[in-house]
Amino acid sequence: MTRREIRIAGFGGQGVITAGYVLANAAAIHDGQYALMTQSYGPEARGGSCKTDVITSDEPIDYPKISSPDCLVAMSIDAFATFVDSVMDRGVVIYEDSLVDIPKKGVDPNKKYHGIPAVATANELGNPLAANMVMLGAVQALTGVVRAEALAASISDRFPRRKELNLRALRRGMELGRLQA
Amino acid sequence: MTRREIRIAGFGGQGVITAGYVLANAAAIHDGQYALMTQSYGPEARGGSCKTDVITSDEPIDYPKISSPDCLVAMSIDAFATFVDSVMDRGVVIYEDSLVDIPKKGVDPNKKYHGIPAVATANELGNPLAANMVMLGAVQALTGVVRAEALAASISDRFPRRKELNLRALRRGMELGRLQA
Amino acid sequence: MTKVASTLAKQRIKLIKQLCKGCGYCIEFCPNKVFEKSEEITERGVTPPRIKDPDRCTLCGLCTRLCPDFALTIEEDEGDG
Amino acid sequence: MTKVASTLAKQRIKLIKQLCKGCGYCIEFCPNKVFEKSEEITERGVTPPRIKDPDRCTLCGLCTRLCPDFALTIEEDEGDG
Amino acid sequence: MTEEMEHRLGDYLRMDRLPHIWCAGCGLGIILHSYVEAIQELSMDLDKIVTVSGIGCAGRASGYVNTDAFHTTHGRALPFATGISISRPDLKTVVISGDGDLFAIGGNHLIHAARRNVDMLVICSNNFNYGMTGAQYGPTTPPNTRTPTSPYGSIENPFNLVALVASSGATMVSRWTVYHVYHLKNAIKKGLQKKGFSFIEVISPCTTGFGRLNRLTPIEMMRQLRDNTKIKKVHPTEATIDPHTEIIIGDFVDVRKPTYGEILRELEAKAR
Amino acid sequence: MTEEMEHRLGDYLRMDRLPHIWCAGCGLGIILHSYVEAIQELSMDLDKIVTVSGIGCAGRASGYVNTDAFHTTHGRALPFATGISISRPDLKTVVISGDGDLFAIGGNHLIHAARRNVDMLVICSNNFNYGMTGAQYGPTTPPNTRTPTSPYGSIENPFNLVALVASSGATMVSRWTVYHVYHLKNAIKKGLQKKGFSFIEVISPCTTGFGRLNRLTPIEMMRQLRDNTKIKKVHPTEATIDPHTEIIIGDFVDVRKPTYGEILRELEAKAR
Amino acid sequence: MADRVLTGTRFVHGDWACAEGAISAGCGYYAAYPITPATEIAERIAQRFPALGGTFIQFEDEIGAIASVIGASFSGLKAMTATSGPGVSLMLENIGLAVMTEAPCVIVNVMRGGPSTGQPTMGAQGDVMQCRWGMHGDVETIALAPQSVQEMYDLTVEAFNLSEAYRTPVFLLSDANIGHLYERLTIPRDGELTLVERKRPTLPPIEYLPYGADESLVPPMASFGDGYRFYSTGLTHDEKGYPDMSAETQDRLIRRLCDKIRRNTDKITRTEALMTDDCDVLVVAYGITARSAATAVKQARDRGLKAGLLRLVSLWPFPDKLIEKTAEDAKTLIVAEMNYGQLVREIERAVKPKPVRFLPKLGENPHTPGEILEAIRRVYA
Amino acid sequence: MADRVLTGTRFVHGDWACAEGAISAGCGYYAAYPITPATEIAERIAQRFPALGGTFIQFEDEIGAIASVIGASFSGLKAMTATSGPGVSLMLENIGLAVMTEAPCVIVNVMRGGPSTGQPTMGAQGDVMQCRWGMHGDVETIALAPQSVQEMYDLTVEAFNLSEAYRTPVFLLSDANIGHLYERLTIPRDGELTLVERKRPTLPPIEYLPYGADESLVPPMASFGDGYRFYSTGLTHDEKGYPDMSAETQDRLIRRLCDKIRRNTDKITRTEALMTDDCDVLVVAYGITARSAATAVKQARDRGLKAGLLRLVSLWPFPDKLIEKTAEDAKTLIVAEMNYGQLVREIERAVKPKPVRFLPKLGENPHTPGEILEAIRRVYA
Ligand SMILES: Cc1ncc(C[n+]2csc(CCOP(=O)(O)OP(=O)(O)O)c2C)c(N)n1
Ligand SMILES: Cc1ncc(C[n+]2csc(CCOP(=O)(O)OP(=O)(O)O)c2C)c(N)n1
Ligand code: SF4
Ligand code: SF4
Ligand code: SF4
Ligand code: SF4
Repeated sequence: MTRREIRIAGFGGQGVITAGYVLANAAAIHDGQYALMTQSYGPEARGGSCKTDVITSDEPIDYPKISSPDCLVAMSIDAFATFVDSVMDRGVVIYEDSLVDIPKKGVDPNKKYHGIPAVATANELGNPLAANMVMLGAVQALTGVVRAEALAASISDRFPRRKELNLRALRRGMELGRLQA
Repeated sequence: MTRREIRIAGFGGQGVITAGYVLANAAAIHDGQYALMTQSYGPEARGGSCKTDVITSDEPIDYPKISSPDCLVAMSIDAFATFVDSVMDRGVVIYEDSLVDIPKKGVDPNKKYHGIPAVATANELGNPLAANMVMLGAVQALTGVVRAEALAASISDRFPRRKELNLRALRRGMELGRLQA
Repeated sequence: MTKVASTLAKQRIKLIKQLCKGCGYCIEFCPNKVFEKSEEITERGVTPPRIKDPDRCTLCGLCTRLCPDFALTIEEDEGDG
Repeated sequence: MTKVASTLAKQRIKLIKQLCKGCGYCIEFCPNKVFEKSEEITERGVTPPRIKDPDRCTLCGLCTRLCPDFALTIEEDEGDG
Repeated sequence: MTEEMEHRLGDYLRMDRLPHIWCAGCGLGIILHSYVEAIQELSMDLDKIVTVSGIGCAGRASGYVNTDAFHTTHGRALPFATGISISRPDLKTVVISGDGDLFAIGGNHLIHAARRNVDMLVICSNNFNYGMTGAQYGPTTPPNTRTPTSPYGSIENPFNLVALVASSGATMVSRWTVYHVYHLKNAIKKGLQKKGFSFIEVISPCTTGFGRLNRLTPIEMMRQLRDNTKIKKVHPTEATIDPHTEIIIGDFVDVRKPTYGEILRELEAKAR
Repeated sequence: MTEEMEHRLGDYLRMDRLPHIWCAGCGLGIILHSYVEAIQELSMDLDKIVTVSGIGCAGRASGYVNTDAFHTTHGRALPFATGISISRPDLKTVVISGDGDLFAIGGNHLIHAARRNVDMLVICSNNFNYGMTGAQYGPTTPPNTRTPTSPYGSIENPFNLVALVASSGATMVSRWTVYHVYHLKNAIKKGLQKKGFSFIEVISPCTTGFGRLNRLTPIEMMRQLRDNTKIKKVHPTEATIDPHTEIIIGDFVDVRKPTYGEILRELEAKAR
Repeated sequence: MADRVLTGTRFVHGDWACAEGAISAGCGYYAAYPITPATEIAERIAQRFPALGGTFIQFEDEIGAIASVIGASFSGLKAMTATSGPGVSLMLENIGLAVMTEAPCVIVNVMRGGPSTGQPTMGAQGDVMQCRWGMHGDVETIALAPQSVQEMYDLTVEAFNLSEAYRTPVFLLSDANIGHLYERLTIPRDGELTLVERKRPTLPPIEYLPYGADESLVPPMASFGDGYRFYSTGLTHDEKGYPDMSAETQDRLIRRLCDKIRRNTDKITRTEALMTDDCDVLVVAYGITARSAATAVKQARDRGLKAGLLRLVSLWPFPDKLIEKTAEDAKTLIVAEMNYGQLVREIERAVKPKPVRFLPKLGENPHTPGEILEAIRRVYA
Repeated sequence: MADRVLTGTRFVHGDWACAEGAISAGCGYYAAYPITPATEIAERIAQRFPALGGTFIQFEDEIGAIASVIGASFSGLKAMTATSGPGVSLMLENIGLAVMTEAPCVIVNVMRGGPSTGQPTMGAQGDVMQCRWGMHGDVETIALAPQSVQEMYDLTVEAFNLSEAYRTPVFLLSDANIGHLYERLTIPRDGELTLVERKRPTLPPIEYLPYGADESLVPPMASFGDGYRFYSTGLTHDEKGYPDMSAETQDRLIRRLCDKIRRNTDKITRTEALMTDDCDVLVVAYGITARSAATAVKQARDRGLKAGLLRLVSLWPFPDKLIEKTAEDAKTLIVAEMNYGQLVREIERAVKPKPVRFLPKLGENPHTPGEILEAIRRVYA
């Protein structure tokens, strides 16, 4: 079995759920894998914490929940703090680099940490909302969970009108990821 | 077991239910018997056919329904026609005498028929609504299901203010009944 | 009803006794006092009206509409046709 | 709070940053423009206001009432007491 | 009643179900008469009318009409009728039900159906009590009335039904009584032809309920409807109602607004 | 928030539950603030107030107030509160809930509680949609609004809440907005002291729902409440409301009628 | 002030007895919406309450009635509503609220023929599963089934006692056959009745946990206005009463709510056994049906057939163990219900693989003793 | 006109798939009131219906929604509503009306944590008994439990088919875990779907008996406006549809209504068996839980433990015989449900005295495969 579990977490408004959708859709529709995605919100009505879990596999996926992700994408301090311990041994932790003090919080030598300046990169590209796609690029580069082409196709599905920007963000993310691979 | 089953039937407004109550209350409260009473109405909202069933016994009464009454009191043609066949062999059928053609409708030699001019008697007493008590008097005289004193006490319970008239009607009914006993 | 329609056919008020519940509205509200109380008690225990004075009926139809039981209706009078 | 109450105790506007959700109402609606946007992002991912000009505050209390998060309150100023 | 019986309205009624279950003198039979006569006079196609009721004495009305008809649960005639009206605009949807059914348990559906201006005619029998369950007080009972559940007199303020319905958005609002048979029939005819949420309150004697409680004979109740009523063209909020003194009756509202169904079809046309 | 935190309103709020769950800029926090400040200014005994809500974002309000408080089912705050109000007239019963809770699923209880003049204060947050479930349209949504369940624009006519409540019999009826914090607080103070069914509609921005659907920032929504409102003393039916053009606000009704509880006590006195 | 407890013997109907049972039990709040065959309970209450200071209100519907009953219960009153199947169906969401927030209250269902409007004036036992399973989510309920007018009184008192003891809604499951039946009722002297009052908090308000329970699993209950300033919600909540969406809290809460009833099944259960000690055929019945069954069993014994009757006085929580034990030596069970197969499923579950024969009865009347006797006979055939 | 059937493969959530399933099945009327986690079904329908000529209406509450669905069903349309536990609780009275008047319709319950408001955004399987027993009176219902996004589509189509075939409301019992789950969905080509249409009257209107059924027990159904001028009532009624309060009519009607489902249990029942042929331990599960159970059973086999899984795709009518037969050679059964003990009671009844171990799970998440594996292991311990 090649079950891979990726958790993306942050605040509402950061595009967390969209990132999860693009990733899972890429695997399920454009990469010949099985995939599923779940999401959950904090107690706040809107705009509080939120997270999405993506599972990919070569085989049909039975149990749909994640307990120890292979990869955590943390887009907020809160998300990092809440979930970093759940990441499995030798798992990958990708976090928003501007949250500088993150690595200080209990670095576990069994996990690989990658700070990605997703917000800054997205800002450079002219849209801070594209930080999520930067992150996805990094995930692709650092985990290989889906093929890059599948991700690109998935972005076209999800953003039929604004795909260029998002594709650029994805590519920049992949570059950033590869630098740390 | 001394289970006795009495069915009183007629139209709404004839005091059928009241008669049932007075009879059953007499047995249960003033005659040391067990007794119960049930009632039912036709499909009409109000004012259609109605009937009440009274059961008396020396012992606690389990099954509360009547299938073949020992005694039927029919205050309307309809009631007579509907229920006369249900009366058990050697049962007593007491009917409003002014419904003259009743005995013609299939007289069964195994039953005893008693036409009682209850309405006329009540009219004589000055209140047509007392016909039901005339009937009860006849029931007492013809079946002895409760003691006369118990019936009188029950009438006092039920009509604290108009008891005189009703007691008179009861007594007249008993006289009429005794004449046919 | 199998008869050939005739111009002589006359309309008249008709009481369908099986439907009457004896409310007395027809007696009370007929502007021409066509009805009166009867002594009859039907099998259903009600006292229907009696058409006292059919000739005073102007066929206004008020009674048919005020009768809550559809017991009054204006029909072709076959007997007198 | 253990201090003896002093007539010198001065009231001032206070921001409880943990409660702020960064809606910006205080900045927009303070009649005296006491607040401004900050650059800060809190742990909860919001940008709270900065009290730019506390001395312009007339203690009218509008911001405390318009703040949907109970994040602004007028308190005894202990530091300057 | 035997099926062969001839009757002027025989085509419009389920003659095999007569006599109906209502008490002697109950106004519901008169409402039913007015309704079927209105259909007859308009020569409407009986196949294209659906008559819906809730539960109660009034709710039995649908069972006597020779149209498609449905006897729903207590209070739910209006949403049921909404389901018909908006999915089958080719049919005329008519609700006949009681004041308790429509304004006690069903009150919310009423104000919302009126708000949406769902195309239907609602004929509400107001007999000032819950007839079917034995004359308990309800949202139309005059204050201080003694009923089985208000043995010391009711302590509630009644609704003014026409005011409430009008303020919720109904496009036709009338009040008549079963004594006013011609007005009533005309109002029903108007309602049958109207597009939009139309509401006719019909004051109707509950002879064994409200009548007996108030020691009134059926004839006395009808006389009250004749003597205590005043036909007036007023704003529905001014159409006051007290069965013992004065009841304002008349046609109070008649306006035209697009119905829910009409706007829905427009939207569908756009969406295609 | 830690329990030790000092706050001017610390005694009136469950500080251990802050920050509350509402979105940034949501008007509900302002309503809550006005409510507890009104209690504070009246020096009311917190032990003698019960705060009741239904379900929805607004329905969460009761959970932050440091009085006895109850979070009922969706739409049922009013009958629940009626149970308190008439059995415990020594307590002040206050309902805080949303327009959907009170006027969609709960509409019937509202008109009946108003009709009975049950002694309670109802504070209704009107944010023009169902916030909690994700900004679907409801009985207050302006026509043509696009929402998740009206993607081509809503085809329903909204209620005018103050008109409906007034015509049902409420003895105090006001409409304010969360921008008008002083008026709002005063209205609440009046309502807290009033004997009878009192109703305050509070126009409140749902920033992530109605706001985002209309592409308005929280600040823009508040500006609309400042710029599009007009304080007028009119009959509630004339208190028109369109968030995008003009909203009439003010205190519309204030009369005194015996409450349900008062009449009940009288009847009890007689019965004894 | 009028007499609360109308000590004495009278000939009355079941609904009347139920109303007096409520009054004797100390019911201070009654809200309902009229419905056949339960309306007479409201009518009696409306007559009696004003002079006693109790609050009677007729609501616009059953949903309002039950919601207000919960409000009154939290206001410190013993509270009740009465209705029939259609009304219970409407109340279920809020009965769930009463379960979740632990509001003691009594819900009387005078059953009539269903489904839907069905046979409004006629008796049935078709809502027996509904009062256990009608609410969404996991709940345990208590239900009592009177068989006589006297029990309409006695078990109404008992229903209040159980609801206060366990802080939970309790159903009195009667039917039109009993509600409208007239029989002798004896009301004991005031003071002779055992009345249970809810457990009140003993800690000062600041330490009070509205949903913190000791090993009884039943938390003490403060009332509105007592100064405890508690918060209560139908959402999943912690001991403080605050919403808490964690799985752990849900798990702890639901287990406690259900277990406080389940663990006390033996204490709550009431049954009556008639010649069950040596029976081959065990008849199980409840409510009005049990009266026919009693006659049938006696008649069977007269004919030398070893029949016995287990009458269930309480139906829920279902007494699996007790049934199993009572049926131990029986060869066959016969279950007679005025429905098309409800509690019989629970009995089957309890006693399988022992054969269980089901005797349905639909329409107005309970089984005749003859019908049950015939079924007993057939076991031997 | 827009495409009705959106043939193709997409990555979507369960609620979306359900809405498309309804559209593919020919649903022409949808009424609902928003509620988490079912609202997204309405949102998708609202998006899609206008161009297809379907009627979507958002009601003032769930009671109105279901009443209107019945009205639309009798107007000749395939009709549906979707809600969650609290909404179903409110709908029950009128679902009873649909049963009694035999209105085909589909009721989707995307379950969430209960009782009461509970855990509104989280999955659960707590309403399984409710959809069978929640209505007053005797009814039989049909319920299907999807385990995946694909099945949200497939079983919605199936639900419509069953409801039209048997003239009865059919429940689709999903939960938040599936409704909000995103997975691959493949919609077949239009015309590849088997769709069942209701049986229409063949007799002329004058001879039509709206409630007269042949041996199928399912009467042909005319629609409003077809010229049949039928009358229908929630009261007990005869073949003509007319109210008839006699015990005989009630008996005949209730038996027919229940038997038309009961007798077809074998035809209606859908299950999936995984390695049940030779198993010692038979795990029974449904919905999302069955997915964990499948993993657990495979893991058990990997470890040499002879486990098998019986997945119930349809829950009601309950397939006693099939369960008994499947469990024949098993020594122990394990039932895993996201509740505190519901369908397990039915399974116990079916297989007793065979031991049944119950694995409850309360709170957001389904059982982990590990939890079920552990239970399997313990059977051997
Ligand atoms: C859910 C439910 N609650 C209560 C009832 C009992 N019930 C039947 S009719 C009725 C009231 C009828 O009053 P109204 O609508 O005014 O009609 P009327 O009988 O006076 O014509 C009631 C309360 C019911 N059938 N269903
Ligand atoms: C019986 C029931 N139906 C539906 C819901 C779902 N629901 C929760 S809150 C809500 C609407 C809230 O709208 P509103 O009252 O306006 O409050 P807001 O969230 O906008 O403050 C709905 C439909 C529910 N909880 N219970
Ligand atoms: S109005 Fe009709 S029902 Fe009344 S008495 Fe006259 S005929 Fe009979
Ligand atoms: S008003 Fe309050 S929440 Fe909004 S920015 Fe200012 S302090 Fe923060
Ligand atoms: S009870 Fe009243 S409303 Fe019902 S049929 Fe009789 S008179 Fe009419
Ligand atoms: S969704 Fe709307 S109403 Fe709810 S908390 Fe957010 S802004 Fe407020």
